[in-house]
Amino acid sequence: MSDTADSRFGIGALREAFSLTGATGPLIGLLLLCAFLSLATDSFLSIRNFLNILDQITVLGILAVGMTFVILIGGIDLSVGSVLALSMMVLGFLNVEAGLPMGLAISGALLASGLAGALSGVMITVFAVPAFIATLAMMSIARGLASMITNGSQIIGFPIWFNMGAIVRHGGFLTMTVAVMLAVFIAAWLFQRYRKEGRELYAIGGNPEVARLAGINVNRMTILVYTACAALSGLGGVLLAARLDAVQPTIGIAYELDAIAAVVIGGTSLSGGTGGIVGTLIGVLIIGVLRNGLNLLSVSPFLQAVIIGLVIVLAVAAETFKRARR
Amino acid sequence: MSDTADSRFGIGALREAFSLTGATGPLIGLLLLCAFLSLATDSFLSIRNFLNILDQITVLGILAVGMTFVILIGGIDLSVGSVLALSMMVLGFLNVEAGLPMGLAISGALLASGLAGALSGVMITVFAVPAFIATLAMMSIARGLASMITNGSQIIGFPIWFNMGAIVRHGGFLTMTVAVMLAVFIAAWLFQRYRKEGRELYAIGGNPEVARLAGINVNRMTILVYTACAALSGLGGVLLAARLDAVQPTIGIAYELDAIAAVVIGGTSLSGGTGGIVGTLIGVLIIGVLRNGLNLLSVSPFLQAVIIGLVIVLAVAAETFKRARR
Amino acid sequence: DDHVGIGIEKIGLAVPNLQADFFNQIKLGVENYAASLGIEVITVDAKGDTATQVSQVQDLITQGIDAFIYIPAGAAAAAVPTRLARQEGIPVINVDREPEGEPGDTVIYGENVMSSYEVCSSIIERAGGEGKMVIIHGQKGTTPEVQRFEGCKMAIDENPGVELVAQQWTQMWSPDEGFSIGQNMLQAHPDLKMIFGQADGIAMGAAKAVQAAGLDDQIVVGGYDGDVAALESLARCDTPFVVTATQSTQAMGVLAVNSAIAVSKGASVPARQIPNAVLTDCENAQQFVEKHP
Amino acid sequence: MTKPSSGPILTLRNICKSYGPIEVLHGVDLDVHAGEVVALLGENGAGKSTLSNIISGAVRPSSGKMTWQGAPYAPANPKEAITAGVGMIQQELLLLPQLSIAENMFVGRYPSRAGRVDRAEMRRRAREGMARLGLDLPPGRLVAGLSTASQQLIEIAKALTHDARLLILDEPTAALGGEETQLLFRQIERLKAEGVGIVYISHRLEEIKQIADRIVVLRDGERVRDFDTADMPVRTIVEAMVGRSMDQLFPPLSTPSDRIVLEVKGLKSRAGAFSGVDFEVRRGEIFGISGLVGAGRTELVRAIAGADPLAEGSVLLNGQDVTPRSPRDAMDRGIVLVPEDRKQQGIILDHSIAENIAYSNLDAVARGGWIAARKVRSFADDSILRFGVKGRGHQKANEMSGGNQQKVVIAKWLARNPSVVLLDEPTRGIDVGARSSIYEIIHALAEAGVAVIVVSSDLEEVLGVSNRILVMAAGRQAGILDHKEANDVSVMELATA
Ligand SMILES: Nc1ncnc2c1ncn2[C@@H]1O[C@H](COP(=O)(O)OP(=O)(O)OP(=O)(O)O)[C@@H](O)[C@H]1O
Ligand SMILES: Nc1ncnc2c1ncn2[C@@H]1O[C@H](COP(=O)(O)OP(=O)(O)OP(=O)(O)O)[C@@H](O)[C@H]1O
Ligand SMILES: [Mg+2]
Ligand SMILES: [Mg+2]
Repeated sequence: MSDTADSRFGIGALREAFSLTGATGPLIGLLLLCAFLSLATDSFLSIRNFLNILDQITVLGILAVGMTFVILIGGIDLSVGSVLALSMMVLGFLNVEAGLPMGLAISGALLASGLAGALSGVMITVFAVPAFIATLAMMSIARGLASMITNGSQIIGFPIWFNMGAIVRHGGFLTMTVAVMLAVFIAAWLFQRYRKEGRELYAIGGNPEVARLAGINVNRMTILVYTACAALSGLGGVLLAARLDAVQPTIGIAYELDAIAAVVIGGTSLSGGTGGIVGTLIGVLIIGVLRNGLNLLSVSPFLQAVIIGLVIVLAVAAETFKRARR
Repeated sequence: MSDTADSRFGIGALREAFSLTGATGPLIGLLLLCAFLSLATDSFLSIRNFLNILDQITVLGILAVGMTFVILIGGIDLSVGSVLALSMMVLGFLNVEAGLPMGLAISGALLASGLAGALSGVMITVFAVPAFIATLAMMSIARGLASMITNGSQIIGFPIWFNMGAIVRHGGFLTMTVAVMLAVFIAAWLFQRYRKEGRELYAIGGNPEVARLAGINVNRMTILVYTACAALSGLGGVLLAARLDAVQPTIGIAYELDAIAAVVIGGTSLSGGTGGIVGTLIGVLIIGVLRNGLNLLSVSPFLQAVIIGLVIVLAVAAETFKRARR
Repeated sequence: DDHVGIGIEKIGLAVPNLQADFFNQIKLGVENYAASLGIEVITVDAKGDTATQVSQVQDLITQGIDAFIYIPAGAAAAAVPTRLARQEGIPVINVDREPEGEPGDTVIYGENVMSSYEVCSSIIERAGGEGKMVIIHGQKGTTPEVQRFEGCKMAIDENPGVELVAQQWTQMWSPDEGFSIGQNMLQAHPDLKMIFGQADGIAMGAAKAVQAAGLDDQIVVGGYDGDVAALESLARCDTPFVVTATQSTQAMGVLAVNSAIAVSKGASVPARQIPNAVLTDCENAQQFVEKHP
Repeated sequence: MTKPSSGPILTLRNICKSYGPIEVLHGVDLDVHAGEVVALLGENGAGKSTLSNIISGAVRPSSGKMTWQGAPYAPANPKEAITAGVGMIQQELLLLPQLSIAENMFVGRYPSRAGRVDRAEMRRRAREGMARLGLDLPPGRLVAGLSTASQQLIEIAKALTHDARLLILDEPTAALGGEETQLLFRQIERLKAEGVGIVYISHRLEEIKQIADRIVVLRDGERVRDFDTADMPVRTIVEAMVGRSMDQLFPPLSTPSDRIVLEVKGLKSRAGAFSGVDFEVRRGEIFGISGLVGAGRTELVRAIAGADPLAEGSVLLNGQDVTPRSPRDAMDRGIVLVPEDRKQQGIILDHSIAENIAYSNLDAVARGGWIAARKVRSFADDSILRFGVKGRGHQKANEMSGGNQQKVVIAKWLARNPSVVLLDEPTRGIDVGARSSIYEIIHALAEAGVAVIVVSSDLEEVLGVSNRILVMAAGRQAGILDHKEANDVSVMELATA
């Protein structure tokens, strides 16, 4: 994020180009984790397992991108899991029950989720409700609405090609869903790094009053960020629907915690103004690899919970220490 | 919370004594809610239902007291629900499986939960991990540990008198568990209002650096507050065990969100430094009455989710508006 | 003990939520029986989330399992795990539920409708064949929730003297929800005589609410599942919670392992295997506490 | 100027302090005796605040020894220093806006009786403390919403109630007007008489003469000169501080053209801070705004720059109505504001200098909405050079001294090449050297045809730089004085009218 003096060449340049500041610690952690798992299991180090991990982080990755922007401006969004469920149910309803073509149904799902985000944004800016509370309320509201669409039951019966998008690996490599996630990451990275609006997010997160006096329309940007985050959750929902070939209103519970953890592990500060997308990618990979690795190691589910907690705290504490030492 | 100029007499004095600043809006909301439910249902307005509501808010109330202190110093604790489960499982293990007397078992449960809080506090102060992340990790760790004690199954077989403490209404009125909750509220209120340490929490929440320069040991206080919050969660667990006469490791999921919502509805600001216990009591009552009323009205669970979300946001937005108008 | 003939070495077991005793019992059934045969079991717990489960199944297959016991998580039973396993030629044994349109080689499930009919008939009979009744449901929209209501409704319809005065749904089938909802229902209907909780946790929570209201003699509570703690409670015969339907969970585990072995050998297994739930009360609870079916 | 007979109460020997690889204090010695005022002077970033923070336990030295009343002294935290009897007022305002005045004054040492906080006593002592500084506010009032000056006075009152044996005042008068300053000095005299040792830091050299007994000058973290009496020509002191001789503090006045650039008509604030303001500023003119603390000057310039809403009135630029509705509006018309409160409104402390400068110039460093990294860098390098900021583009703002931060704030706005510049307290907390370079900047702006408005509580400054001076009193326009008719007396007459 910073324009370091030594940044034209070498690691400085890399670090600068990929906004790695604050994420080198996690990156090292990720590499260590991968090295350990490669030695400890037969099955970790293989193309197929790598592709599996990509599959498995698709939804988390997309949620985390939206969450990165929200946290960058100093906010938080607890509603992403519920909004994802809402988007899925709208998709299922429009496509399967109402018989609309998939294109229209997807637009409807994204619209519904974007609207939920816009409402959160309005509560936060116009009504000065703290983001934590506004999105907590939206979490409850969106979940309720999602459940009301079918009175709690699931919807199945999507067209065959829809599920194939999540299964067929084009060129033996990329599924459609993973491709979408990668595209989202690249677009978000370009936006955050090279767009004027991307830099504005940093200013808002740094100090909203300074940003306002610098001519940035803080309220508008805030509403847009929450809308984008919710629409991305909606997109995550569409991809998840493709992957599961079914939709249900209870999906996505506690996803917000995973997304927030990924963002923070990736070096974005919860107080806003520092961090970025590349760090988030690393955070998402750490969570994804950890889950995958613990399964491959056949660690009992209860012990997994303990280990994941410890890794989260270690990842964040390590970065703090690195900074303190400098 | 404030020493208002007009505070010696009349409403000012009341408001000051009960630290109602920031909570008059929610208080009016609570009264309106009660009035509405009294008209809309036959069963709401009765001593017995009132006692039921007290029963039902016992655990939430105790969690919310600890959460109030945490939020007052500008922190947050996501682990209360898991720590409550950990405390319950330790209690069950010590009393039923290991055959220790109940007094010892309760001490053990409180010790285990307090320790979890102290660990969160150390992570937050010494290792500079953001409270959100430290307690998120503790949420996962405590849940994992709670499940590991019995490998996921529940424990029953407490002594008869234990359950009676939650059932017998002494003088036709107070169960032991409700009495404990009321005692906790009164003690917390006295502490927050009259003890030097209580006032120090406000300073820490207002600006930790100012507090440090004023000679307050911010780190020690922070660790103590998280320890107290966790120990209160543990106490909540003991009361819940008495009430259900059984313990299981899945209990308490998402309780932290209820507790946080109650505290914020009660006028305590998430950025720390303002609010207090009396507001929290009102917040807890709003949630308790709302849940009770929606059940008495036989509202479907999905619609309940939507309504609860709306009420949370309205309660907080109303207070903001009141303040803006002044 | 000649294991050469078994043909499988590693079984993958995907459970929705180990925190539910029901699934935990199945897990124990599978693990204990498989251990006695020298088969390794790898268990993954989806914590109730379908998407997590799909990821976990991918990881199971990566580990080279020879058979896959699949208990779908969430309201949507995902078809993808079955497809993934099929691609690798791994036998799929469904337990509890099967994904629509993508059945496994066999499905083993506890019967819901008739058993809940029996539970409700039993509490109606104990209440004298008439009076006010409430139902505290599980998570709305899930298969057991729907079917257990269906069965209980049959019993209610057979008894014109029984009036279903209220219903409410829990989010997590949990005892604390059972307690609060039960308490509120008692408040609204003090002359209640029967409560059906769709799972033992809910029923035991509701029974505590009955005790708290001092209505032990007036109300009977029925549950479902036969959780260990519920059986222990029934065996003591001292609470309003008087009857449940004990599912043969351990037997289901054994059946699942045997089916896996059979399928991998190419033997034929029935498409559906439905061990009955056993109506359990004060009298026969003790025997199930000692040895869970 | 009586010399105390006994030994020093505080001694510092060879104090060093490093932040990472950078050493900012290189072996400083200092003695303070009971009942004397030692003035600690130096340029921005010389290390005055760092040294004070070491004495008050807020910062720990890297090496060196201290003694306090004869015994070794090494406070691990502020509490230990306070307990020992060392009090300090920080340079930056450190109050808790959500708490009452009384609680702010007694935070960390609440008077208590029988284990409970004694509120009545606390209020009584708060009122007493404020009265000493001529402040009459209800002790129960929240600090939020008080003017900067009142907050500064409360900080001082807080320190005075500490009963410290040594008091460090780090730029206590930066936000004060003349009258409040005199009240403060009276209190300092009283403390001296009681035998309290005082370390006094200020960039207002006139004050030093009045209050200090001795002067110690720091430069780049080293003690470079001592004066045993404060009765030295300002010129000599300045030379010691900046290491070269300086001529005139104020540049000559510019000569404005006749063309009116900015005109305001009947301005009235929505919050009620001012009303009925009419004036015009010409091309190349420096227009000063003076008045007592709380007169509404800050509100006025904020409103002109679109930062606060107006109830009535219009702002005209080159004869065209441009009444702004947002800061963006004003910026687009070429009106920029350098705000009063650097930390809250001017700069993002966590971000680099380059980024801070870029934030108010995003349209200039971007093409078609895409940021050009090279532009960001060159913008920063230009500004650092042009305004003599001590720092590099990638450095974070919070690693710089207050004065250099202020230069960054000015730089970030002037990089837009505005046609109207509003500066609110532009030299608050800035050393003489930097101050004169800021005056040079202002002068150069005027020469280049920009209309400049300068709000300042420093009367000498307003008189020194302005072609004309608007005096405000209690939210009203009391009058406009021409350079020739403006002096201490005429301005104060209007201000108190
Ligand atoms: N936290 C910090 N990290 C790194 N450098 C710092 C830090 N705090 C201060 N410095 C550096 O230490 C030096 C001395 O700063 P200090 O604040 O003591 O100056 P000062 O004399 O008080 O200046 P001013 O008159 O502007 O207040 C400066 O160069 C500053 O950049
Ligand atoms: N945020 C605020 N809330 C309420 N009142 C305020 C606020 N800011 C300023 N005021 C009040 O508005 C009046 C004008 O304040 P302003 O800051 O404009 O004065 P000023 O002349 O610039 O003085 P100075 O900047 O020296 O404090 C004062 O009475 C002040 O107390
Ligand atoms: Mg300083
Ligand atoms: Mg001002």
